[in-house]
Amino acid sequence: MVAQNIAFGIIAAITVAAALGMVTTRNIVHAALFLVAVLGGLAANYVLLTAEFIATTQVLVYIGAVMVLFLFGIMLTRAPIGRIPQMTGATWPVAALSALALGGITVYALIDRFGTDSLATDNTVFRTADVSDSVFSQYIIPFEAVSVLLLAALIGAVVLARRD
Amino acid sequence: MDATGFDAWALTLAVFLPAVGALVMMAVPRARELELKMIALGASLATLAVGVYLLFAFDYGNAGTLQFGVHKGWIDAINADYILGLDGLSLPLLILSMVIIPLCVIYSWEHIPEPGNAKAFLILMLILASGMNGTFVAQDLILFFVFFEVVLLPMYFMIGVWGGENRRYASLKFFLFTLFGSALMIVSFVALYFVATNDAGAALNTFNMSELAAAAGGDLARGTQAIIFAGLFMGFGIKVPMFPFHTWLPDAHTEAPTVGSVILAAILLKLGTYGFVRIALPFLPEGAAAWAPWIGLLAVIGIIYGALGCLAQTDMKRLIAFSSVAHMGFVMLGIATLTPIGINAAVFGMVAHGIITGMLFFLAGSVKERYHTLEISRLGGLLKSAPRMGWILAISAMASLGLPGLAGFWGEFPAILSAYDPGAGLSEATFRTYMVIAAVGTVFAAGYLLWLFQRSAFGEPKPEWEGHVIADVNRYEWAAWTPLIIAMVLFGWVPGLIFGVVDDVSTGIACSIGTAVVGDCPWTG
Amino acid sequence: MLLNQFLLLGALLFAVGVYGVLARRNGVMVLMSIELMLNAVNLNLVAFGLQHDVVSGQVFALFIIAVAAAEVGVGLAIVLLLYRNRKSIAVDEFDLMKG
Amino acid sequence: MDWILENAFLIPLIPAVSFLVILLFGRSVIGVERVHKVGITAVGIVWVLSMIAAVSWITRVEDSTSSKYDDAEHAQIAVTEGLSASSAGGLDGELHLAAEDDGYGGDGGGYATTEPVISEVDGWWSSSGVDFAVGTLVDGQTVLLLLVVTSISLLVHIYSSEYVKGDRRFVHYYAFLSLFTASMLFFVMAQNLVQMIVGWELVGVCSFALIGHWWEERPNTDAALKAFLTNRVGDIGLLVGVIILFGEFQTFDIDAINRMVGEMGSEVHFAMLMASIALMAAVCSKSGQFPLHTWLPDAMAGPTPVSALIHAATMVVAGVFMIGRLYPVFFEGFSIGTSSINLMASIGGFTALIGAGLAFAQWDIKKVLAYSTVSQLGYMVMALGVGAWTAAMFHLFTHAFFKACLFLGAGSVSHAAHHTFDMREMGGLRKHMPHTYKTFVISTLALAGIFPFAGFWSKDEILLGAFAGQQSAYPLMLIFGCVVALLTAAYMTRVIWYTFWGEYRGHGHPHESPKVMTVPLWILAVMAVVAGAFNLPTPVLERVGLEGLAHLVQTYAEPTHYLNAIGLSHPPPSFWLAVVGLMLALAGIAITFMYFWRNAGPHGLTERNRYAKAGYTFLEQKYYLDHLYTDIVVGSIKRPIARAANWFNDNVIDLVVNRAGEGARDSGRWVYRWIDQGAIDNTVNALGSGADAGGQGLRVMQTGKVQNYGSLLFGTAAVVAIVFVIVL
Repeated sequence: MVAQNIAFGIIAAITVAAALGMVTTRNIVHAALFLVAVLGGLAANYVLLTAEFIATTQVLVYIGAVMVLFLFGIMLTRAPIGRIPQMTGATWPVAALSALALGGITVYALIDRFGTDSLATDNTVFRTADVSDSVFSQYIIPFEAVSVLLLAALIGAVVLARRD
Repeated sequence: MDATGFDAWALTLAVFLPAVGALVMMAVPRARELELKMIALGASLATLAVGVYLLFAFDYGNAGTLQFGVHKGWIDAINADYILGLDGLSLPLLILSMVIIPLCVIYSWEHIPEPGNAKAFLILMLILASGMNGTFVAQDLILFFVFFEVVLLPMYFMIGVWGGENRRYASLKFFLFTLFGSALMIVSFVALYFVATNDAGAALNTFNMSELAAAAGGDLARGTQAIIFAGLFMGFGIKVPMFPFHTWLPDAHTEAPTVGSVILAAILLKLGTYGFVRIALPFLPEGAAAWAPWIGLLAVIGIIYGALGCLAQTDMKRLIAFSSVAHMGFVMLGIATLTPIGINAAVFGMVAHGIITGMLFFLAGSVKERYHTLEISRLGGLLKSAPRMGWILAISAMASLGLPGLAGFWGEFPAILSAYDPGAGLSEATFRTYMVIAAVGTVFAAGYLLWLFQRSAFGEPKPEWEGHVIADVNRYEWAAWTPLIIAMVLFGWVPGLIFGVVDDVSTGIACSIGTAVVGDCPWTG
Repeated sequence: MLLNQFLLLGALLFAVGVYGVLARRNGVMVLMSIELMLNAVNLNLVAFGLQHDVVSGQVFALFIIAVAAAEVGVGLAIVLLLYRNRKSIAVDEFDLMKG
Repeated sequence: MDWILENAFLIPLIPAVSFLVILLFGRSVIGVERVHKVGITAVGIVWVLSMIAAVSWITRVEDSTSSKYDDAEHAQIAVTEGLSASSAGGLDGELHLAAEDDGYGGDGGGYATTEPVISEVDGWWSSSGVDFAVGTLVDGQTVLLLLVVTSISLLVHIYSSEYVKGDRRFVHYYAFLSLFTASMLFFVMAQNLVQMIVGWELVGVCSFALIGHWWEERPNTDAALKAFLTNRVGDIGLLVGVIILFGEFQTFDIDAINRMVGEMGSEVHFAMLMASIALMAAVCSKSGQFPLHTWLPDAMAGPTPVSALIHAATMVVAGVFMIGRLYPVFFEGFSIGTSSINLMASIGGFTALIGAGLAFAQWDIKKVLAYSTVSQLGYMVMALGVGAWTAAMFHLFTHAFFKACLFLGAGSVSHAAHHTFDMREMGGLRKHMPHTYKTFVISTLALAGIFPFAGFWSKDEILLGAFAGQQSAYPLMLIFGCVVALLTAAYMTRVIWYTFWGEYRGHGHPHESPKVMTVPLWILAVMAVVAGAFNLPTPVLERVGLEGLAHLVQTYAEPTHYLNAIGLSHPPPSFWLAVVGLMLALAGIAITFMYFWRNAGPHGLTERNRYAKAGYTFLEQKYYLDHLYTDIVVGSIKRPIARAANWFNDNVIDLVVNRAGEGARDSGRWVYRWIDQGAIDNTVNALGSGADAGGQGLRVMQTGKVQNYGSLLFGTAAVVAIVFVIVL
C-alpha cells in the first residue's frame, strides 16, 4: 500500500505540474508535450485504480491519436513554434479567479464529504472482459449513440475542414 | 381535487395548443405565408377560446383554491411532477397572455419586421405563448422553471434576429442577465427541495408548489429563509426588472421588434412579479419579511429612478421602456408591503401595465414604421398628421400616468395605499416614507408622459415630413388595439373584475405570511 | 489509498483546465484545456467505479474518451476553418457572438 | 320625490353618454354643425334633473325637520324649546335665530338633522374580503353644487355654440365640455374618497385638454402641461391625505369618516392634522391657492367659455368643495373652532391678498379675471379656515354666477374686438356692445360686493365669520378680508375703465355679440343680482315679513348631521360689519374713479366730453391714464403689494416651478448618463470582463468574446456551488 501511495504521490505531482505547465507555457509545442505528460500521468493513475483497459485506451487514443491530431492542428494553423509573448489573454485574472473559486469549492466539498475515506480494496477487479460485457449488454444503446456521434464528428470535421 | 372531463384537459390545452400550432407551422413551407399566418392566428385564438371557457367555468367563489388541477407523474427521479392548476392569481395573467398573443399575431399580419420570414417569427411567438401560459399555471417548481426558461430562447432570437441596429448586444444582454438570474433561482428551488420542512420539522422533499406553500417555510430559520429568498429575489428581480438589475430592459426593448417589445413588456416582465407572489412570498414568509424593506426600497428607487431615466430619453421607445422600470416599481412596492391590498394592487398593476405599456409599444412601433425614427425631437404634430393615432397615444399616456378612470390608477393608488400600513410587522415609518416617495413618483410619471405627448403629438408636424403621407391607424392596427383600449377603460371603471378574482389568493398569501412571522393575521374579514 | 486523493487530483486538474479554457488565447490551447477537464472527470468516474464496485465507471470513462476524441476532431476542424478565414486563431479576436 | 336623489348617478351619466356620442359619432353621424345640440340637450336634461333634485332635497329637509318635530315627544331627541311643528312658522325672527344658535353650539342632536341620501353598489373593488362600494352621496352641499355646475355648464354650452363656431375642433370642444360636466358632477356626488380622487383627476384632465384646445401653438400646450403638472403636485397631497384617512378609519366612505371624526374628536387630532395638511396641498393646486396658483392665469390660454366654466365657476372650486365635504377632518386637524389663526385661513387670506394685488398688474383682461378668481377662491378658503362653512359655500355659489358672467363678458368683448384680450386694444366698448357692458358692470358690482348685489351678501358673511365665527375670532383674517374687499372693487373698476371707457384703441369695428351669447350673459347677470337672496340674514327679511326665507343655503345645504357633532356655530348678523364692508368696496371704486377725475388735463377735452355726456365726467383724461395710473394707484397699491407679489410670482414661485421642472430633467439626464449608463451598466459590464474597463468603458461586456462569457458562467457556477455547499 505504501508503495502505491508513494507512486501516486510522484505521479500526481508530475501530473499537476505538467497541467500547470500546459496552461502557462508560452510555447505551444511545449504545451502539447505537457499535455502528453498529464495524460500519461492519468493513465498511470488508472493503473493504480486497477483499470488497465482504460489506461491502455488512454494511451492509445489520447497519446497516440489525439495528440497527433493536436500537433497537426498546431502545424496547420502555422502557430509559431517558439515562445509567443501573448499566449495568455488580458482577462487571465478573471479566469484565474473563476478557476480558483471553482477548484477551491470543489476541494472543500470533497474533503467535507469524503474526508479520509479509504478506497475499497476488497472489490472485484474488473477485467477487460467485464468492461466489454457491460458495454455490449447494459450500455449497448449509449455505445451505439457514441458510434453514431463519432461518425457524425468525422463527417462534420471533414465538411468543416474541406476547402471549397 | 383533480378535475374531470374537459376541465382536466383545459389547462394542458391552454399551454400546449400554441406549441401544437408551431409544430403544424413547421410542416408548412415558408412561401405560403397566408396559411402560416392563418395557422398562427387559429392556434392563438383557439388558445384564447380555451381561456374564455376557463373564464366561464372558473369557480369565483373558490378563487383561492387551485382549479382545473392536473397531477401526473413526470420525472420520478427527482420527484418532479406534471402539475397544473389555476387560481385567482393565475387567471388574470393567463388571460392577459392569451389575449396579447392573438393581438400580436394580428398586428404582425402586415408588420413582419426586417428581415422578414413570417414563418419563423410566428413560430417563435407561439412557442413564447406556450412558455408563458405554462409558467402561469405550472404548480411544480421544476415545471415552472422549465416554462420560465422556455420563454427565454424565443425572445432571444426575436430580438437577435428581428431587432434594431444594436440587436446582438441587446439580445445577448437580455439572455445573459436572465440566465444569471435563473441560475440562482434554480439553486434556490433545489435548496427548497432539500431544506423545506413542514411544521413538524420533517423534510418535504417535494417540488409541489401547493405543498410548499402550505408549509409556509415550516420551521426553517429566518436566516436560511433569507438566503434562499435571496436566490429567488435575484431570479425574479432581474426578470421584473428591479433597480439595479434593470439595465437589460431599455436595451432589449429598444432593439426588439414591436411585437417583441409588446410581449416582453406585457407578459415577460410579469413572470418575475408573478414568481414573487406565487413562489417567493408564500414559500418563505420569514425570508420575505426580512427582505421586504429592501424590496420596498429598491422599488421606490426604481420608481423615481425610472422616471428620471425617462426624462432624459430622446427616443420614444426607450422612454416607454424606462417607464416600465418605474411602473414595475409600484408593483414591487405593493408586493413588498406583504398586505392583501398591496398584493392585489401588484396583480392589478401587472395586468394594467401589460395592457397599457403593450399598447404604448404598439404605438411606438407604428410611429417608427411611419416616420422611420423615434427621435422625439423629430416627431411632432401626430395629432394633426394621424389624429386617431394621436388620440390613442393620449389615452394610453393618460392611462400610463395613472389617471383614474383608466386601468393604470388601480395599480398605483392601492400600492401606495398599502404602504401606509405594511403587514408582517414591517416598519411603518419606513414604508410610509416609501409611500410619500412613490406618490411623488406619480408626478414624475405625469411629467415625462405629458412631455412625450406634447413633443410628439401636439404642435404642427415638422417641416421635414412635408410631402410624406403619414397614414392613420389601419385596420390591422384597429383590430389589435381596440381590445386593449377597451380593457384600459373597462378595468379603470370596474376594477372589481380583477380585485375580486385575486383577493382570495392575496389575502391567503398575506395571511400565511402574517401568521408565520408575527403569529397574527389581521385580514380575516 | 484514499478515495480522496484521486478525487482531489481530478478537482485540481479540472480547475487548471478551466483556467486554461478561460485564459488562453490560442484556439488549439483552449481545446487542449478542454481535454484536461474531460480527463479530470474520467479520473473521478474510474475512482468512484472502484469505490462502489461497479463497472459502469470504467464504461463511462471509455465513452468519454470516445466523445472527447470526436470533440477534438470537430474542434480542430473549426479552428482550422477559422484560421483559413481570418489567418489567426487567437480566440479573443473573435467576437462572432456580438455579430 | 326622492327618486332622483337615490338615482343621482343618472346625472353624471347623461353628459358622459353625450361625450361618447359626440366623440364617436360627432363627425360621422351627427355632423359637425349639429354636435353642440347634443351637448346642450344633455346638459339641459341634467339641469332639469338637478332642479328636481334640489326640490326633492328641500322637501326632504322640510319633511325630516317637521317629522323630527312631530316625534319630539315620543323620541328622546331633545328639541330646543319653542321649536315645534305647529309654532315654527309663527316664531319671530329673533327667537328662530336664537334657537338655531342654541342648537348648533350646544349638545348636538338638539337641532333636527337631515341624513344625506346615499346609494351605493358593493364590490367596486375589494381587498381582503372588504368590499369598497361605489355610489352617490347626495346632500345639501351636493345639490348646491349640482345647481351651480349644471346652470353654468348649460349657459356655457349655449354661449359656446356661437363663440366657438367654426373652430378647428368644434366636435372635440363639445365632447370635452360634456366630459368635464360629467366628471364634475361625478365629483360632487362622490360617495367615497376614491371616487372623489377619480372625479378630481378627471376634471383635471378635461382642464388639460381644454386649455390645450388649440394645441398647434406651443404656449397653449405649455400652459396645459403646467396646469396638469401643478395639479399633479397637489395630487400627491390628495393621495397621501386620503391614505391617511383610510389608514385611520379603514374606510373610504365620506359620510362615515365625517361621523367618526365627530365622535372621536381629539383622539384623532394628530392624524387629522397630517391629513389636513396633505389635503391642503391638493386644495392649493386645484383651487389656485398660494403657492401653487401660478397655473391658473396661464390656463387662460384655453377658449374663454372654458375659462368661465372650468377655471372660474366649477373646477377650481373643487378644492373648496372638498374642504367643505371633509369639513370635520379639517375642523379637527386645524383646530378651527378654537384657534385664531391656522394654516387654511392663512393660505386663503394670503392668496386673496396677493391675487387681488396681482390683478392690478395685468393688461390681459382674462388674466385680471384669473387673478380675481385666485383671490376670490382665497376668500372662500379663508372662510372655511375661520369656520364659516356656509359663508364659503354661499360665496362659491354667488361667485360662480358673477365670475362666469365676467368671463363670458370678456369673451364677448374679445369676440367683438377681433380676438384680443389686451385691454390696451379695447376701450369705449360700452357703446358698441351695450348688453355686454351692462352685464359686465352688474357682475363687477356683485364681485366688488356692492349692496344689494349677490357678492355683498356672501362677502359679508365671510367677514362676519372672521369677525365672530367660532369660539375665537380671526382678527388677522378680518383685516385681510377688508383689504381684499377694497382692492377687488378697485381693480374691477380699472377693468371697466380700460375695456368700456375711453376710446376704442383696437382695429376694425367692434359689434355686439349675437343673442345666443348675450342671453346667457343676461341670465348670469340676473343671477348676480338675485343670488344673494338665497342666504339673506334674518333681520333683513324680518323687516319685510319674509323671515321664513332667511338663510336658505344654511338651512338646506349644511350637512348638519356632522357639522353639529363638531360644534360649529353661527354668528349673529352684524349690521355695522356689513356697513364697513360696503364702505370699503365703495371706497375702492371711489379711489379709482378719483384718480381719473383728478388728473383731468387739457388734452382731448372734446373727446372726454363725449364720455362726460354719459355721466361719468370724472373718468376722462385717457391720455395720461397709464402714466397716472402707474404713478399714483400703482404707487400706493401696486408697488408695495402687486409689484412685490408679481416679482415674487415671476421670480420666485415661477422660477421655482420652472427650475424644478428643469432640475428634474437635468437630474434625469445626469442620473441617466452617469449612474445608469455609467456606474450601473459599467459595473454589470465589467463583471463580464474584469479588465478593459478603462478605454472601452461601456463596451466591455459586449465584446462578444466567448471567453468572457465563459468566465461569467464558471464564476457563477462557483458562486452557486459555494452557496450550495457551504451555506445550505
